[in-house]
Amino acid sequence: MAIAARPMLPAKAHAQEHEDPREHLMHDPRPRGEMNAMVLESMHTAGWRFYAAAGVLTLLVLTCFFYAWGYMIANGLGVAGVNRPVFWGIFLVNTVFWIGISHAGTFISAILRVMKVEGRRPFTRAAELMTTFGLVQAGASIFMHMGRVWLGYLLFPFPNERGLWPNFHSPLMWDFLAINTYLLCSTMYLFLPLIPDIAMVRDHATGWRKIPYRILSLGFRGTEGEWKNLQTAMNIFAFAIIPVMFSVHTIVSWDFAMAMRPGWSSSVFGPYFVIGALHSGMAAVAIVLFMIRSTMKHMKYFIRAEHFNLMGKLMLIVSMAWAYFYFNDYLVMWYGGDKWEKILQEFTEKGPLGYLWFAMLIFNIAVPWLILWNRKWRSTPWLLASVGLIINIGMWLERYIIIPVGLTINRMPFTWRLYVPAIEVFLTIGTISLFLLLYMLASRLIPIIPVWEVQEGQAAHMLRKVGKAEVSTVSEIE
Amino acid sequence: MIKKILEAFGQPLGRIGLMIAMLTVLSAAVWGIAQTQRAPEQPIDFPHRLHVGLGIQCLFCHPGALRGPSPGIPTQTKCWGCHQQIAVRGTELPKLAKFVENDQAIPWVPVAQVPDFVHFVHRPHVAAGLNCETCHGDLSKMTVYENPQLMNMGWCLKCHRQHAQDDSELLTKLTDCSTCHY
Amino acid sequence: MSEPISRRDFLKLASAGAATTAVLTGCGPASRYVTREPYTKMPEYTYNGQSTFYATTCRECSAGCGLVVRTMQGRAIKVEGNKNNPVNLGKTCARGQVTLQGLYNPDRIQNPGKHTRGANSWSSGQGSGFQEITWIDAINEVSNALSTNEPDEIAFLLGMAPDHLFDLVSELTTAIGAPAPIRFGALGMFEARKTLMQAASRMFGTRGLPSFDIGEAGVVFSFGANFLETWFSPVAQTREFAKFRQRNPAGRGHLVQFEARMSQTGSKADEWIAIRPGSEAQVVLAIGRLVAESRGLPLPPAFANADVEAAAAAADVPSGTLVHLAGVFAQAARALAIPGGAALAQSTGLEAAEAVLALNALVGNLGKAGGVFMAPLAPIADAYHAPASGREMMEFIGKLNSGKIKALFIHGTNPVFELPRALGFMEALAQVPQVISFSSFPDETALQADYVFPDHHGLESWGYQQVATGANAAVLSGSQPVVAPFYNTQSTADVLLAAAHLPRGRAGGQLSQALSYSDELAYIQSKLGSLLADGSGFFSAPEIDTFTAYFQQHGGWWTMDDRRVAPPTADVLNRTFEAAPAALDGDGEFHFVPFVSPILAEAGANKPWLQEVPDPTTTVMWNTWIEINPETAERLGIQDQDVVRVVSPMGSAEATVYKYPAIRPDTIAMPFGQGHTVYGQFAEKRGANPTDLLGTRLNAAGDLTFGSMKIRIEKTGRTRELARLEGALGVYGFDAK
Amino acid sequence: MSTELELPMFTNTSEEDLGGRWGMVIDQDICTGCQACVAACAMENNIPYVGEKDAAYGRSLHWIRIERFWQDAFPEVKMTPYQPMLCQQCHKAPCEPVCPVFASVHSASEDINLQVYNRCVGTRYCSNNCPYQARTFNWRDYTDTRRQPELTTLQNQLNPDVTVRRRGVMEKCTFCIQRIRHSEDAAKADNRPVEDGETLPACAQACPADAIVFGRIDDPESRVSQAARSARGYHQLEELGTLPRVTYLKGETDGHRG
Repeated sequence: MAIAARPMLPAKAHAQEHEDPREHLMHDPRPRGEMNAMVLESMHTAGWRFYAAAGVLTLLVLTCFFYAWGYMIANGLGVAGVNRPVFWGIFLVNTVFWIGISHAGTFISAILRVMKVEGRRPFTRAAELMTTFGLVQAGASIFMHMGRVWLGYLLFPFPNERGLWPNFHSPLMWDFLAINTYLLCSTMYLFLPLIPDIAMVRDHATGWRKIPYRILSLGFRGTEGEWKNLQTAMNIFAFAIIPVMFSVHTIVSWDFAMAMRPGWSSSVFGPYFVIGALHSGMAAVAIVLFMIRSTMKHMKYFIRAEHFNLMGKLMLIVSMAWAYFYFNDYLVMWYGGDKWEKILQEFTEKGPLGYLWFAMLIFNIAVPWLILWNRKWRSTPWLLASVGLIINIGMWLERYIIIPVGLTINRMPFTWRLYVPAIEVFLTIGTISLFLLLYMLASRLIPIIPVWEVQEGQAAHMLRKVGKAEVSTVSEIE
Repeated sequence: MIKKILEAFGQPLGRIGLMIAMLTVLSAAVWGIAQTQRAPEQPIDFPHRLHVGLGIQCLFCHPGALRGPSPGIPTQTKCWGCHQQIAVRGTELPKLAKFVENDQAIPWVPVAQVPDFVHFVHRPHVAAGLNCETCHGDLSKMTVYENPQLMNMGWCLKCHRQHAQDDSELLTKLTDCSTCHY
Repeated sequence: MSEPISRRDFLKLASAGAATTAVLTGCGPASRYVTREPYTKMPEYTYNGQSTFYATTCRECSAGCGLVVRTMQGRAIKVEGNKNNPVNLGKTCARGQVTLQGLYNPDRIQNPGKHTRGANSWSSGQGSGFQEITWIDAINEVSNALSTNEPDEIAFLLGMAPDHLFDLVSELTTAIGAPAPIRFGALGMFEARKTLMQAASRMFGTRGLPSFDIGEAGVVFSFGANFLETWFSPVAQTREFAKFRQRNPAGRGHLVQFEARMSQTGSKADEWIAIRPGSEAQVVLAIGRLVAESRGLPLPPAFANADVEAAAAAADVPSGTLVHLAGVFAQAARALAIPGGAALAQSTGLEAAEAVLALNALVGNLGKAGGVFMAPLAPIADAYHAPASGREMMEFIGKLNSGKIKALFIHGTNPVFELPRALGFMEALAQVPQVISFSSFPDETALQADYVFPDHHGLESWGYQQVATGANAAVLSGSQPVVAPFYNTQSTADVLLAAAHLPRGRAGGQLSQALSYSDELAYIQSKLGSLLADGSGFFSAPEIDTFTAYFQQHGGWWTMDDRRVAPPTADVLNRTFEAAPAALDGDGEFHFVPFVSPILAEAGANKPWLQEVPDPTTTVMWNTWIEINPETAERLGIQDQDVVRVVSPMGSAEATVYKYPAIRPDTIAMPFGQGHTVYGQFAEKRGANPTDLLGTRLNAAGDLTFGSMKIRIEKTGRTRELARLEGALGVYGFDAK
Repeated sequence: MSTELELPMFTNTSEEDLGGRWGMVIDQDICTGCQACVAACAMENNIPYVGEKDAAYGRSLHWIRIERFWQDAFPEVKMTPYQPMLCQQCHKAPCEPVCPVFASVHSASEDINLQVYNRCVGTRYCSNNCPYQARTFNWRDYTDTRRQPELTTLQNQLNPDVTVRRRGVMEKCTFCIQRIRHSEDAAKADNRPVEDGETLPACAQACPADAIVFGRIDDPESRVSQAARSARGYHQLEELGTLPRVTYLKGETDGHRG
């Protein structure tokens, strides 16, 4: 491959392409102590910028999340933009969006772990954190959406004197259970690989700070037995969580696919939503990696161009898969020629909100395809991050088009009306800020880099000479 | 500082403190619920015991129970109908007299009250041969009325299910949401 | 939740305890803390939780529909139709349904008081223009006004309905020799009722209202008669229409509507003919001529002067259409033509009405099933007293201006709002030293009064109403209070009687003899007395008390037999008309068609639910709109939601545009009913009033020609969203706002 | 839980219970769009008004609305027959299975769709799934006298037989179940069957044209059954197989010409 590439690109450019395997993190090992020190330092260095940002975010969370939500609960959903026929607004858009974001974490840490993609090692945790915090936002959005959130407990199956249970026929019920399951699993799956690192931190922590780490590390001392059990547990989870991940977003899609609405009841929605989720998830990971790398100490050592390259490839593939599913559904709709679906399509394209549709296609397909094909470009952190941002906006628009725009058209033309978001805007900002805030705090409370995994990888990797070229090889650790 | 606190919780004393705190919160909630179930204070502490003791039928003062949804709360005319014959003594009768001479309605507070989204009709229950005591307890032992039990949906359903026995059609009718909620 | 929660209880509610349970049980507010207040003295026939039903009469318009009101614990809960009343047979219209929001309206005037003209404040308080007074003083004031002024210095202005108050006041005025009371209502004005009556009397030589047997007709040609909306007796006519369509001996009825703007009635028509305003008379005559021809009859003098081509040109419809329509009319087994509202509100209105009656005579349906009759005269009525025409109102205004009137009593009508501003009624009021209003609501006319002595709401008061038309029987519809009066109001009849009985002054003496009735109820009984002998009613009674009891129980008294009379057919067709186009006012580009909002009518705007009931044709709620044909809007560059100003020589009005597909491109239409300057929080400063644009031209019968104005339209550059029930996206396409 | 089985749940229909119980027929040929039904419904069912702003934004709470469309352009313009649209009380109602908390359930005894206000948590899934868009949602506290003091007098007319809904609750036409219950109770009191026409929803009772007929559709002799057999009869969105209980009689826009 390297040989094939040589005549295509000038040597100079060629040299910058990290072709030299020595530049890979796996082949650029450092002593354990030093590496631990680096991670620890990255944890407890928080400059004024950090506090400023955290302060701003806290303010936003207090106003746009808690106050706005409280205001909405007190005054009813009238303060939001929902109306008839658009009974579902941006809240569910956000729900689907955040669940999408949360998918990347599991995908990267579980699937790539199972497939032994070595590149994943330094940023599995960064991704898993996204999963957990993303799901928190998704859950919050669902409850924001409810007209009487104070009765939300009725969604839980609990024995009562009325002998009433939740309706297990309702896709919303499945959704509710699925998200809870996923939140639980992903949190545990986030925690397991965290144990050795927590233990590491515990060993270096001083004073009262030691206590929480001591509790969390469950007395992990790093004996062989413990490692073995941990490995087994992680493998089991890695395999077990993959179906959960796929099922969750499929079930989310059923909220729409099971409904009796033009444009919604489509059999392809399940896989289409899963891919959509990965699409936005991957993009989000790219953004997060960039932010970590550019804001935290020593991260340039752990997160390198090679990783962005890897993410770039993934994003490109997913984008293509997404396009396939989208146009598949589109084609079926168009060919099926159902009266109402035709009208809906016409409305999404030519209606007053048509520009959203075009923007979505450009953001989700054109932009990634035009930029990510080039290794040099996709390996450039800021570029990849900005592509990620664009894709995320695009995917958010995609959900917006499915929900509020799709709901505008129903089988009773007399009721067709447009939807104008109101307080939803603030609440959206609120959820985003809450996500960022949680992430920032987490990045200072737990090692954002799974040190032991990196070290494990470095130990397992070595360069072997094959002819002239040095080839990277990795050996299983028993 | 924080360290101290965290350690304090480690101590048995701290643990106990934590327990106590939890208990207070819990009991506060329980007290709250109890509050809503206690009988509110009435404009007149009407001694049911006495009147039932005199052998006055429930339906004499609450005739609505025979005809429709609500049995009705007696108006001052009804009370005064008898009491103008009787000397105004004690602490409560003067209150009544006052209402009468000011020609005000007596602001009774209903106690055996279901929420507004429940539509309870007395007639069929009386027609089904239920006695007042079955639901309202033995009034000959109460002064101001208090509910003998929580009047919640489980309580209704229990009785309805018993009543229906194994008559499936009747059961569907009696456990149908629209029987009470509309 | 239904009853107000007292403060103490609210605090309880808010207490942590209740809150927790509310959350835990999902029980909303714990309603057990809501105190229910039973009657202090419960009538023996009422039980808690049991409804009592009272029969009475609807006062929302003068049709006199019978109501049965469901009450509970002394509160009126729901209005339903009186099954027995021949006018509406148990049915009601939207306005009737929402009567209760008038009864419970938060803006009712609650006490009698002295009011400084123009002050929009209706309860005492420093700086407020309203000084509450006792009813004793109020009665003294009335009595003074009656006795100190010369008889011809006293004037009464009453509402449109011929009710007991009208009869009482008539007796009063005759007793003191004052001019007879004048009745006015916007509905009468927009029906051009006088014109129809005059046409009938000139053609048939009989006084009274013609009634049209729509139900049995095979083909109905309606010239501007919006008989499904506000014309005469909408509920009865709607019932007739249903019969005409589906339960018709003559097969499914075929309705043809002639009007420039598709009304609700027009929307039900099988053929809607958009003739140009002002051409009605010509069109009728032309159709008459064509009918005569196609029936092979000798051309009667009535239609001799008709010129089909000219008519078609004037009406801007192909003459072929007229020929086709004439064919439909001629071949129909039972053809019926109805003259109404807009068609008569032209300088040629009287001719149009007469021509229509002649057309009926031509097809020989006078007095036949599915034809034209004279409406039965209501029991105890000496004759049908029509509400005042435009001319009579102008004369009245002249009298006010001349300062001859020293005391003016106004009840049940709101001329300041309803009459065209150009007539200057408001300015005329300023010339009257003492204006006493009996209005229950703070309307524009009450605003100009010195004294406001609020009458009971219709559902709180006694009375009867002579039914002018709508039923085949002769109907006297009875009213009784369904609830105890809510506020410190008094029945106007009682006030007048009490005032009459005060032994003071010259008038007082005569009055107390003339009006010897102890109170309103006694008066009503005395009037009912004459019916005791009459055996033709569906009930009779040996003596008056029983009779009155039945009267109240059944909500009135009516004959069992059909009392409609066939009009004389003699030489109806021998009168001649010259088919001249109507004279128009103003130099604007567009014809102006004001129409009464079918939902709000003249007095519905203060009821929130009527505001929220969508207009049948446009589905607009809560405001005024201006109807423009989409082509015209296109040409003028006017979009949906644009606020435009329509200008006539007399004034202007601003409202949001509604692109209405079913209106002539050379016509602008505007609903009447909104645009109140006062009249309570729900009506105040909402929308615009089309009567501000109207002129003072009268037709030969003395009715206002509100259809003759030509207006200009100007953009204001402002936009304002119109509350529509319809989603414009679905009804008018994706590019509609 | 054995009790679970006794709950009214969404169940697939076996063919024999397609007969239904209560039904309605609406004759579009004589409906004059006069809105009497709309007003009557609001007065009977304690439906609050929402004011101009919310009404303009499609939040009005009419349980029954009268639809109409336009055909062609001036001068051939025609209005399609008025079409009163209300909850069709489907036998296979799309709104029922999707409610996560059984707030939108099928009444096994009356065979109509119920909305149990106190159970509703306001997910608004039912209204999304209703092909007739017949459900309305309480976007605000439209009945709160603390927010709208003018309601304190107006609320004197509240019907005690109908729950007053608070914010966040879905609601819809109930076929005036309170009236059905009342007449059933009255009939039971002097033990006789409920007669045809004894129970009328507010809309049918008010309709001046008598275009709305209501009654038992499982009784072939009832007025509604006879009307439903008309040749002009059809169901809204019949193709969806929701088995609506409201039958419409086609309006004939073009009558016989001459």
